[in-house]
Amino acid sequence: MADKTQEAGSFDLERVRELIEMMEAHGVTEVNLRKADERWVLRRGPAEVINMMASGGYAPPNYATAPQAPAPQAAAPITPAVPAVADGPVIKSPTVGTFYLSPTPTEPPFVKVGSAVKPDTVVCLIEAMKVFNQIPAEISGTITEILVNNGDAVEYGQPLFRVKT
Amino acid sequence: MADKTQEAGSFDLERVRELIEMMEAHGVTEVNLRKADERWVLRRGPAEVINMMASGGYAPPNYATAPQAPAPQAAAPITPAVPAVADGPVIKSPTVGTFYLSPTPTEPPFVKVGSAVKPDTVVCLIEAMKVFNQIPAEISGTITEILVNNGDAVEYGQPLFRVKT
Amino acid sequence: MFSIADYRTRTAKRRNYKPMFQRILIANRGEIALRIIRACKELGIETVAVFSEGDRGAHYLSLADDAFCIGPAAASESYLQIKRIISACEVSGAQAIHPGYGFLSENAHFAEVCKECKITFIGPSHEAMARLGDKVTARSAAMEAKVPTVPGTEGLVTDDKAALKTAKQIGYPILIKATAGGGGKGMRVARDESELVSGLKQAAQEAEKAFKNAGVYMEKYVENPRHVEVQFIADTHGNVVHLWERDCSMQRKHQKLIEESPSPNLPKKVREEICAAAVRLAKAANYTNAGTCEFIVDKENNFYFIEVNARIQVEHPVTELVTDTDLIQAQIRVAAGEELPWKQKDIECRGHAIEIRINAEDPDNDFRGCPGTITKLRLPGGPGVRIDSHVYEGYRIPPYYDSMIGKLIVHRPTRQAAITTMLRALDEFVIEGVKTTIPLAKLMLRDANFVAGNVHTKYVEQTLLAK
Amino acid sequence: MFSIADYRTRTAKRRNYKPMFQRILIANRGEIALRIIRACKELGIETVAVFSEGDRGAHYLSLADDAFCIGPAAASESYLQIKRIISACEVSGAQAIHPGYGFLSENAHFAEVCKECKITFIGPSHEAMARLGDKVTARSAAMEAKVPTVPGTEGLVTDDKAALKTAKQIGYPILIKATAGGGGKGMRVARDESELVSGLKQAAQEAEKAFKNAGVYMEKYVENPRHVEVQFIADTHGNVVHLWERDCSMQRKHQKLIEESPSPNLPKKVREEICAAAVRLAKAANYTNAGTCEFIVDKENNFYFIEVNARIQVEHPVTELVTDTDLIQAQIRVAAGEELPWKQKDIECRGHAIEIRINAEDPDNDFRGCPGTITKLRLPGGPGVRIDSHVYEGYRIPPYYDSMIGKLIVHRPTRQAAITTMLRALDEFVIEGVKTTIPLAKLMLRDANFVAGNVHTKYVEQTLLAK
Repeated sequence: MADKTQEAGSFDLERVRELIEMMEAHGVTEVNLRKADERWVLRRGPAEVINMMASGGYAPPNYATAPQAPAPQAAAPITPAVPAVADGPVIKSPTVGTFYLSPTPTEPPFVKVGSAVKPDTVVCLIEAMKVFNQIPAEISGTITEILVNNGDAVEYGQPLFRVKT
Repeated sequence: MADKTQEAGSFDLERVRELIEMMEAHGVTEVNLRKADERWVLRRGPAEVINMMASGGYAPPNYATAPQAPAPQAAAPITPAVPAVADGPVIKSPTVGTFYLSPTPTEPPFVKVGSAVKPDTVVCLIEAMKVFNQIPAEISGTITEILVNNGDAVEYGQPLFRVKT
Repeated sequence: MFSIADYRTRTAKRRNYKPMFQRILIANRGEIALRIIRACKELGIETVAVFSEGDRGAHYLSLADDAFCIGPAAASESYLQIKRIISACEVSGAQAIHPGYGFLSENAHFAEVCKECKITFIGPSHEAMARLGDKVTARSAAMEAKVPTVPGTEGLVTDDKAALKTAKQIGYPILIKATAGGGGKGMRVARDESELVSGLKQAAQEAEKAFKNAGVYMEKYVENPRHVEVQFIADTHGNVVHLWERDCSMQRKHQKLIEESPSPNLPKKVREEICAAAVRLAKAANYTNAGTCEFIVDKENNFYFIEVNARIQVEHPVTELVTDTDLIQAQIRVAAGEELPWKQKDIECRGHAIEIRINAEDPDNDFRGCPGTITKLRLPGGPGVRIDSHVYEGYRIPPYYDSMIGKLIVHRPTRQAAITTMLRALDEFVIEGVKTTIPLAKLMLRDANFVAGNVHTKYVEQTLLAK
Repeated sequence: MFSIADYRTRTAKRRNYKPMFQRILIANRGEIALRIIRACKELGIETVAVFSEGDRGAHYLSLADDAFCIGPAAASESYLQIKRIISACEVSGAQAIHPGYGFLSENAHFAEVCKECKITFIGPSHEAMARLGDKVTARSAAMEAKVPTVPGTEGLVTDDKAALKTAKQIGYPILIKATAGGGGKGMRVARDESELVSGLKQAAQEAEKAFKNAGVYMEKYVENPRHVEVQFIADTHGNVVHLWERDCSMQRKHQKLIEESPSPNLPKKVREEICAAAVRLAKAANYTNAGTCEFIVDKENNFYFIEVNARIQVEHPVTELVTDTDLIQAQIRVAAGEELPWKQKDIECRGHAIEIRINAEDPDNDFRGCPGTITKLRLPGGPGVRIDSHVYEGYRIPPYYDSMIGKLIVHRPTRQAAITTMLRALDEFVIEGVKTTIPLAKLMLRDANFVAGNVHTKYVEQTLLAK
């Protein structure tokens, strides 16, 4: 097969694989071979190093993981659900207070799933210090999910609605 | 196979492997070879990384560095020189005490660099609790280096002589 | 509009509370937030933490029973946001707020808002705070209470002309201070008329920027004084006790570096007089809860009233150690209406305590703040050592707030033993990833003049760091 | 052969020493090695650590001025190697050895070897240790000193026949104990003759294995007693003082889990009597340095002498906290020939101290040891909390030694407050990577009978863990 691929003027992936396995087995991070018009460059870093880089931050590589570790745990109980932040735009709470979907308990809610909103559409009330603040959507789109329940306490930056734009 | 691949105008991975093993054995991190139009560059991970892996142990990956980190530092003042351990066999101290190269200050030393030793050859005295213990080589070979000075305090397991077998 | 009552159910819990609080909101961050959480846990009170996005994920937040994000990292948008903090208190059902030190702790308006919202502010009444928290009115209060004060202007400086006139009467050097100030902000020393004019301008600008209050006043500048302050606490039943004094003469740019109790070389008679003076002032001002009366003491042990800190202070642990008390717990009890747990005669001062503030600052680069991640931490321990700190290996020090990452406090039978233990503890203290003031601390504790108790508030800058 | 003098220069430093030591070798590991390093640093004494390959790289070793590896991980090949330890002492120029607890601390032969080598053993003379360290001779010493003892055999058990006869006189249940024992090894309770015969055999085997001394003796088994022990210290000038008592009734398989001082519910009169008895015994035995006299106390507060621990103990910090003393420093001072720094009247017992041993054991799996790496550590702190521990985040607990990784000690004005603070501290204590006894500690501290001080040495096994 080797010859065949050589003739084909293409690369012998089997031998590249062999080289990579060699690098891995011996903790080699770079191989750069040149001969005539042929050149191979292979680079790798030990898994740990790659992780470190990934989770980089300011911390020096060999500690990069430690600083990250506590955060998620400690934050868990007090961080708004991460997935919400993850998929698509959300309307976040601009303050701390009590979340209300309707102007009064007896009236219909400002918005429902499926409601179209414009930036100035009022989507809910947040009561803080006996004052009911009308919260505008600030984006245009369609409400796809309501992330908190009527009467819930919400904190600053907490996602309230998910919106499809 | 070597020749064949040479003819094939490609690289001799066997010789690359040989080179890599050489690098690993001696803790070499980079090799940069050039000849005519041929050039080889090989790099291996930073020593720390290799050490980490080597001494990895029970620690989960994201903490692998932390447990190790203190060790080198804390151990530094009290650990026998690492290189000594690294290359080739050494004769280690079987106890704690004071190291003496000669039976008395006025007599010639038991061994010098270049001396041939057999397992039962006395290579030094270690004085502990006023008792002078004769220390046998316990291996055969030639003394290539004396790693402590006459009159030094030596600890258990401390390399005393390097030997070429 | 419509009836608010419809929606009031969830805060009912807060309304009908029993004598002692069930829930307290902590309007602060870092080590003092943790200190208050500890006190509440020991009193069986639930805690509500509030935090900025800059502190999200800090371990101490997980020790609170509840935690609310109240804004972005900037303090002005979070820890100083009265509305959001009150709202967090209401939605979390907390009945009281402990403000810690700094931030809103001496903001009389905040204390007043708490009262209006039927939330107990754990500190003095807003009236007492307004009177004693403001340096000018505090000064006249001190005079009425026969507490010696530094000669100076009766009120705020209005114009340069009047200022120059007064200065001539008092005599130079003159100290210019911001009426709303603290921590040295808005302070200037003027040794002649030209310095006075420029100093007044700079101080006013600095004060406006720092406290949104440009009011400044002047007083005689007592050269090379010691800083001695008296801890006191008052309940709502008219009982006031002092917990002896602290000496904080080791300062750099008006920032305390070492605090200790008792004050070295202060005669027993003077200690008793200065403590009695503080109690007189607290009673006269109808003060409640914990406070500190700050004095400067000259070479002849004359003491002059400087100001009242109407809050708990960073250095409260040294007093707790020598008097075997828990000041944060006491603050909470008296705020809940309980009587003080002690009479004056119960407050003995035993042994000697010293506190070192560990700041993430670079002593080799003009003490520039050193935010970053703590990559390695080995805390000291063993006999006589107390640590109040919220940091840990892997903690990232946010760049938005003050640089103090913890306090190392020791308590031993004698001052000499305390110094020895502190040096031992500092030698054990390993912190990597950020620069800290630990090297300066060692330098200070080994300094012959400090050991002899022969220092003043300018000693560190003029002598120690000048070396 | 030739003159040793040729080679003696390097040990000269050790020979011509001043009254106080310049260098002390610490023949121990872990938290107690660190504790001794701390005491030496505060006395201005250099330290020499010795360590096995199992402890290489531990942080506390870097706090010593010098450190020597003395053998492989197995204690028998390192921390119990008298020759290597003495040799390390000689080559390092140390003038004294502190043995800590366990290992060689109660080995009279080691103390004797030190003396022969002109090294000061920081502990009692080998004669006093031999007499009081051995339970049988200690017992007769106690009788001579009019210290009440539990009725039992006068000497070692020779043959089963004699043993059965004596047992009949004493009356069952009978407790079989190893004469060289400690920590419950070689102990058996026999409730009838058959149990006695088998128990004697097992105890002897266990003792031989653990202490290379198969000698066992018998005594009346006092059912459900409290464990009360008295800390005392004697100088070489005939002064002996006690530092009040500790209660260690919370045990599991004779291993102490909680130690506190003072002992709850022990009448003042009994406290004074039991402490006086300990001092009588120490004086009678011509004892020097620190020691502990252990008693069992029955429901009627009758106390019986059990044994003397001729060394410092794990739980010494609770005594240090209530008496405001430093026992390790005092040990070193009296070993150097100084007089005791206190008279008996100086030793007041103030407030209440509790110690929890944190062991790397799995409470859910019969307390199996849990060696491994500490992947996350958040130590408690703040008021009233003392931590004596050598571990840190990333520390790998070696599997070769006992499982204790630290001690959490609190000191508060009252027992109730101490329990509250301890629970608060335990709630803050985060340790990941290994299982620990922290959950058991919380269970014990919340237990109504413990809180009421209504427990005995079998309570944890028979009631708490049986629940």
